[in-house]
Amino acid sequence: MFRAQGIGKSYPGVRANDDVSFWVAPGEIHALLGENGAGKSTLVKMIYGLVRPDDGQMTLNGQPHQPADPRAARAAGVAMVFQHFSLFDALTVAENIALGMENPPPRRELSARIAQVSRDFGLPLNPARRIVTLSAGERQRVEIIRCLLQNPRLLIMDEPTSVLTPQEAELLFATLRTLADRGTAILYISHKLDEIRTHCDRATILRHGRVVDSCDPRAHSARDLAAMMVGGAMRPIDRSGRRAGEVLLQVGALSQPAPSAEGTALKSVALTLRAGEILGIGGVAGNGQDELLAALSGEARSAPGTILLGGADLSRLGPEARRRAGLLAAPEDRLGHAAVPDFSLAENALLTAGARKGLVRKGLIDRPAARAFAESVIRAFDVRTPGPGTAARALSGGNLQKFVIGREVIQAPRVLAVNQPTWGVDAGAAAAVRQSLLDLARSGAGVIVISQDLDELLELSDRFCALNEGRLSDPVPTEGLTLDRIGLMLGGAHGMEVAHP
Amino acid sequence: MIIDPIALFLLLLSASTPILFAALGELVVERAGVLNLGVEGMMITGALAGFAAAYHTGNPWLGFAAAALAGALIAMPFAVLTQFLLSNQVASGLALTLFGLGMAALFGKPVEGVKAPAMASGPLDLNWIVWLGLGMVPAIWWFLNRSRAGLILRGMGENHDAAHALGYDVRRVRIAAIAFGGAMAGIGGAFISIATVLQWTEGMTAGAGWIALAIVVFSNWTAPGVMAGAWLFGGVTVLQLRLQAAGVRVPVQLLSMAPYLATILVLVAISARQKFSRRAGSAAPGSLGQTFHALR
Amino acid sequence: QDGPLKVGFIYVGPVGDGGWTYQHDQGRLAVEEEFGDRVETTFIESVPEGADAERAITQLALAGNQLIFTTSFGFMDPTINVAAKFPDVKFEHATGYKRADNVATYDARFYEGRAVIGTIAGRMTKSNKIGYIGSFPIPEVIQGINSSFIHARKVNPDVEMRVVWAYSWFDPAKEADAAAALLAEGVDVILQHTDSTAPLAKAQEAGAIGFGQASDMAAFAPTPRVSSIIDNWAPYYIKRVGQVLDGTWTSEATWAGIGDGEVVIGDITDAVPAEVKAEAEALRDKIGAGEYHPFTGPLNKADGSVWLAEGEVASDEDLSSMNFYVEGITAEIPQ
Amino acid sequence: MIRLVPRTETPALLQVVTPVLAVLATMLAGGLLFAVMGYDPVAAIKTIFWDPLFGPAASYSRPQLLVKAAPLILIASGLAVGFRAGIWNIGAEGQYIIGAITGAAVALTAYPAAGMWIFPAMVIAGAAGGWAWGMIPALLRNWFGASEILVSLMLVYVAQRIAAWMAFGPMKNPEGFGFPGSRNLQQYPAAANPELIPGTGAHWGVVAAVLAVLATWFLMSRHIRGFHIRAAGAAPRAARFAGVKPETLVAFCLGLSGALAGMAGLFEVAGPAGQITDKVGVGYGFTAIIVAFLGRLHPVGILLAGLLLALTYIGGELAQLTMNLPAATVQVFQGMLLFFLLGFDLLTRYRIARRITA
Ligand SMILES: Nc1ncnc2c1ncn2[C@@H]1O[C@H](COP(=O)(O)OP(=O)(O)OP(=O)(O)O)[C@@H](O)[C@H]1O
Ligand SMILES: Nc1ncnc2c1ncn2[C@@H]1O[C@H](COP(=O)(O)OP(=O)(O)OP(=O)(O)O)[C@@H](O)[C@H]1O
Ligand SMILES: [Mg+2]
Ligand SMILES: [Mg+2]
Repeated sequence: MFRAQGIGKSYPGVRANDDVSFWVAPGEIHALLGENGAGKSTLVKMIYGLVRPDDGQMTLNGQPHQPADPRAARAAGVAMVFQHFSLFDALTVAENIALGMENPPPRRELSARIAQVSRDFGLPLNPARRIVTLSAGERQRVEIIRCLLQNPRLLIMDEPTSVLTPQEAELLFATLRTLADRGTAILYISHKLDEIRTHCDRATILRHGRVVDSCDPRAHSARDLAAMMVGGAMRPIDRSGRRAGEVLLQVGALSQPAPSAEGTALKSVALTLRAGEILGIGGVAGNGQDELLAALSGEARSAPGTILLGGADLSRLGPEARRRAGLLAAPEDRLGHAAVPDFSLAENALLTAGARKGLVRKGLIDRPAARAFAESVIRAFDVRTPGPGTAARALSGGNLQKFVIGREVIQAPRVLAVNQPTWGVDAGAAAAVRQSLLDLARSGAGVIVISQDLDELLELSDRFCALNEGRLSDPVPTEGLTLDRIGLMLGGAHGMEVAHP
Repeated sequence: MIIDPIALFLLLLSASTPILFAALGELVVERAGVLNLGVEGMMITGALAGFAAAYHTGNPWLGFAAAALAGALIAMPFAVLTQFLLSNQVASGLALTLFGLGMAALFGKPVEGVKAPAMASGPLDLNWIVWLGLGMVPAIWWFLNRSRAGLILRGMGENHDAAHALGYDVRRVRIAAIAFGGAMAGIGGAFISIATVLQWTEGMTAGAGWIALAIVVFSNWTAPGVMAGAWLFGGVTVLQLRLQAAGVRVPVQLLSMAPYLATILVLVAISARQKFSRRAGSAAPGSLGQTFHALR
Repeated sequence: QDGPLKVGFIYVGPVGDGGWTYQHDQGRLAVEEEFGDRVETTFIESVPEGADAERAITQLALAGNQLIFTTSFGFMDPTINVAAKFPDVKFEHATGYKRADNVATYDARFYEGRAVIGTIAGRMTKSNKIGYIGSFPIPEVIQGINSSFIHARKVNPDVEMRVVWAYSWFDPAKEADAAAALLAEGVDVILQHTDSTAPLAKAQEAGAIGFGQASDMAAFAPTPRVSSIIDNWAPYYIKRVGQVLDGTWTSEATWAGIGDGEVVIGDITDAVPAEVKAEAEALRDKIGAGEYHPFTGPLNKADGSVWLAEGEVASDEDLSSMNFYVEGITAEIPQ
Repeated sequence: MIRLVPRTETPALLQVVTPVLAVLATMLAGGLLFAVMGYDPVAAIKTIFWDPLFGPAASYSRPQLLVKAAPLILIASGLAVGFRAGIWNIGAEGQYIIGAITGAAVALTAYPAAGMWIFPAMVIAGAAGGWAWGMIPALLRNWFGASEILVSLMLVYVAQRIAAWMAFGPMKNPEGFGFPGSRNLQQYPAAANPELIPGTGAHWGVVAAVLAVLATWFLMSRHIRGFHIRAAGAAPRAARFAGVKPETLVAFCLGLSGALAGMAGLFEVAGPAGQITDKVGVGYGFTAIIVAFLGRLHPVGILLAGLLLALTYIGGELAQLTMNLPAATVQVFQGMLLFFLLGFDLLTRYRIARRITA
């Protein structure tokens, strides 16, 4: 069906793809594996006509495939779901889908076809809703239906499941399987090795832009696959040596109105966190994760008495005062929220470490100290970068994430709250981040991990709560929890019912 | 003393026409994600080119066509700077205003002191261009909200990276939008020279372009909103002059500030409603004013 | 003296404004025409009032200009300041009141011209409503409103005057709106003390009439422009340059009018009936000959108090600080 | 094919070279324009760029450069701080006018008293007036979410009308025979802002401009508040996460730029301009926006950009004077200069690379 031969692509200073050859058969779900920056996205962007290869040839159905732009690729039967959604927030579902089609039918007919395809594949969607009002899962559904409406022969999916509940992911795979059975070839990129092992027929593994291996993922363990990607064995996570101590953080009756039309209201959230403990909070993005983290970090202030750290009321204090008190946080979005993309790492260190590390005195910035602090984070957390003068946006996601987490951990917080600490980060970097959180807890701090990645929560946390539509469930011990049970706590497959009529 | 509201309304229709055109054009530009602060420069260029063409051909319609063309052309340096050379849009727009004002003044010398050919009025004794402007409101609304091209344009303004990822040529659409905005501003300027004053004089747009820019923000980026803003502004201006003319004892000093204060007040009311109801947020295009650069 | 006499001009607007500055530049050109090689003129246009003016005037002085005309009221203090630094250079400031040994002032009695067009307006109006677009409420403009009203009333006792302030000397769109507002009020003659042709264009649309202001605005003849009041600086400029050339220049305050050719009534078109035209021209000639002063008593102020007794003529001091309407105008001057 | 590659760091040399290139390009294109219009291009360029600095009357025009540049630099320094934070105060012209009025009000009230306190009080009043005028858009934005761009712009027109009102009414010089305009403050020693050292052009406004450049440089590069401002402009959410309250920043930036603009207005009205008239606003507030961008929102850049723009103004006047070049030519020329500076700016942000293979 599709074949790539000797594909090469260079960016300044990086050989993103080098002599990549592989093929995908009709009806096959084919995985592309590799670390962050291995060249997966670059490769599929070339197939989709967004990036032009420097060398090599591609063929699709035996025809040479050299799309000048994505529209040419779509005309040739290629469809793609992007790693970062390519949706237009202010537009409706139908408008978004129309934008992804060459000759969309008139609106009414389009709506009818959307309705039909969603029925066929069990992916309910209301065509009139605006994207901003949709959950991440629903958004992805929009992308998928946009592809399906074109009857693609090759469907590319770049990290589609990182935002889905397990049930939603299952649903997605069911859809993909249906498509594959009808003869569509599927190229699938993910960092979740387990789902690749269960659902993919074949895998091509990339390292530093080159194909290093090709295998049947079912025949290998996740650890083997990871080793192939990294080119070496992975160190197992060390959970030992932790003991729950006195209560550090108490959150009670925390209710917050939704910060915007797209936000979620928090409804009487309550939790306690002990020293040395890791509390996992699971849930699908858009159920109040960002709002909860904002309430903890001090970006949003809450009613008096709702947030106590070691008995002191922090509810009305801003982020700086909370940091001084020892409550630190790392939000989900590393570029633009946890870090300023255009600032150097040294400057980004100043963003949160000014007071605790004495980088700012009487309002004056101590630049050498900030640089030194950034350097210490880079060293301690193995951040791969030329130095503290590098702009944050020039780092890969995984490395920036290590920097962001490291920046907080090195400040020796009493409590650290993190949101999605390993989102879109490859196995190696993710392991490093998780280990650092465990180490922090071992040293006597309390840690709150908010994540959609249930494996991660199971691996890290002592107790688990689910956040669903702004409500936090009672905690249950992680020991002995199953994915199914958690899925139900999270409200099942969101939107199995018709998405908001 | 009673002021006939219908007569007042007809007055405001004419009075608001130049800013209506310019603001509708800028609306399309901003919906495509580009902030062009050069409206004043494009208006004055249109005022001159339109006047000169109308004078030399004796045909006001050709004048308006020339104004549209000239407005679009003078916007091209801005388009090149912002779309190819990735320059800051605010500064480029200001440069365009300077450049346009200067060019018009330079090249306007030969047509100083002559008079534009007469133009036949349309229904209700209003200039046909006034009607054209009114017709542009639903047309642009339809284009933006109902047409495929308008959808692409809005998508681009909302999220240029996504539009690019879907294979749309962000630059080309934006350049077309900038040209359209220039053409509309040109027509608005030409309305002043060809239909209102019947002569060319330097600086004759006297700041209308800035008001047009303000009205786009005021409209919350909708065509009917632009019309409402232009009417409000034109209406208050006309009303205060009309009250003076009627001999009503009014604090003239304060009233001359009225159009600006009224614009602020209404804007505050609209913003407050958006802020406190949490329903409809600002409709500012997501990529407005940001530089787009795609690597291939 | 060797070489030509250098004469400089500072303009507040662009030469292409078709109004105030345009007319001053016409005066400059007349000087060149008159004296040919004996003079060399330069100008700087669009000079903002204030600090920039002082610099521009200084630059002219430094460049060797022996006589400098500063042609806007707002150039008054800068002119005085620069003049103090260049005692050998002669300065002429338009419309101001501060003089020095080397600073003369000059102005035109525009109200004389307005008496004439007021007469035409009073005769021509059918609705008995005359509109007046004022720029700013300053003595010069108020003189014009009063003068034209007095003479319109004289020939038509039923006449009413409607005043609209545009708060701008030049804003075509605003002036058009002001004219439209007046027309909607039933006015059929529009007088203006703002510089654009927009009011004439509006008058034309509505079948009303108006008058050229500052320049002749002949493009709008024969109607709506039935006549005009023209600022003609040429005679004065020629006279003063001549005086510098022959060494007889002295600092003085000149306030000339129709008689000196400084205020000119533009051609009265055939849209005006012959007898009205004759009446207007007679008034013009009487004023020009000094036989009649437009502000001659009995005249009351708008509040009913007596301003000028029977036969009394307004003093120049009174006129140059005029801040009231005469009886019959029912509006109030904004303060 | 060429393509643009974003730079992660800009070589210092380029920061200096690109403006020079832009000026050269403007000279070329401008020269072409002059030639087309029938003027000697070399003489015109020399008159605009060289003569104000080194020409026959340079001893006069050089200090004037400072006089012209000072208000631009003073206003632009404040604006740039806000622009860095993404707060678009485009109404500095209005704040300038109000500052001139409130500052002059102190003097006119005190007249004819003498006293050392008068001038400092005027400066404070001018700054306070501009600050207050800037706080209107700030508060409307903070309370109601109203766009500060639109509100500040509309307030310019309101301020202009207030100035006209003052000049024709309450502030009219009682000894002015009914003519508009206030007393001339230059002639009221206690309130005047004279040349400090004769022949330099330097008045208190120049001193304030230099101080403003130093202070904003210090603020933006050494102080945490400046760091927060930059963060808020580059990534608003990250700034909030760092502990910045957007409302505080809006008030700070609009207040600061308003106060500096108001001060500029006061220095101008007490010094070079002398009096309140209906035309106190001569466009410095708008030109300062250009200066801020030309200076790349950096204090030192603003200093140079302000001087460069002042040079083109004064050179333009000279060119009118000596070559009869119309005033509009200078405007076109400034427009071109800005176009070229912006265009060449590309080189500092992107590297131009050839496509590696076809
Ligand atoms: N537009 C670009 N400009 C310069 N370099 C780029 C660009 N896009 C990608 N690269 C480089 O190409 C390499 C491959 O990037 P790519 O995005 O394909 O990785 P990936 O395998 O998709 O990583 P991830 O798992 O994080 O999505 C990276 O090292 C990156 O630095
Ligand atoms: N537009 C770009 N210009 C320069 N470099 C880029 C660009 N886009 C990506 N890169 C480079 O690509 C590398 C990886 O980018 P990418 O966005 O794929 O990160 P990532 O590791 O995949 O993180 P994430 O999964 O969160 O996207 C980075 O090192 C970055 O330098
Ligand atoms: Mg990728
Ligand atoms: Mg990634």
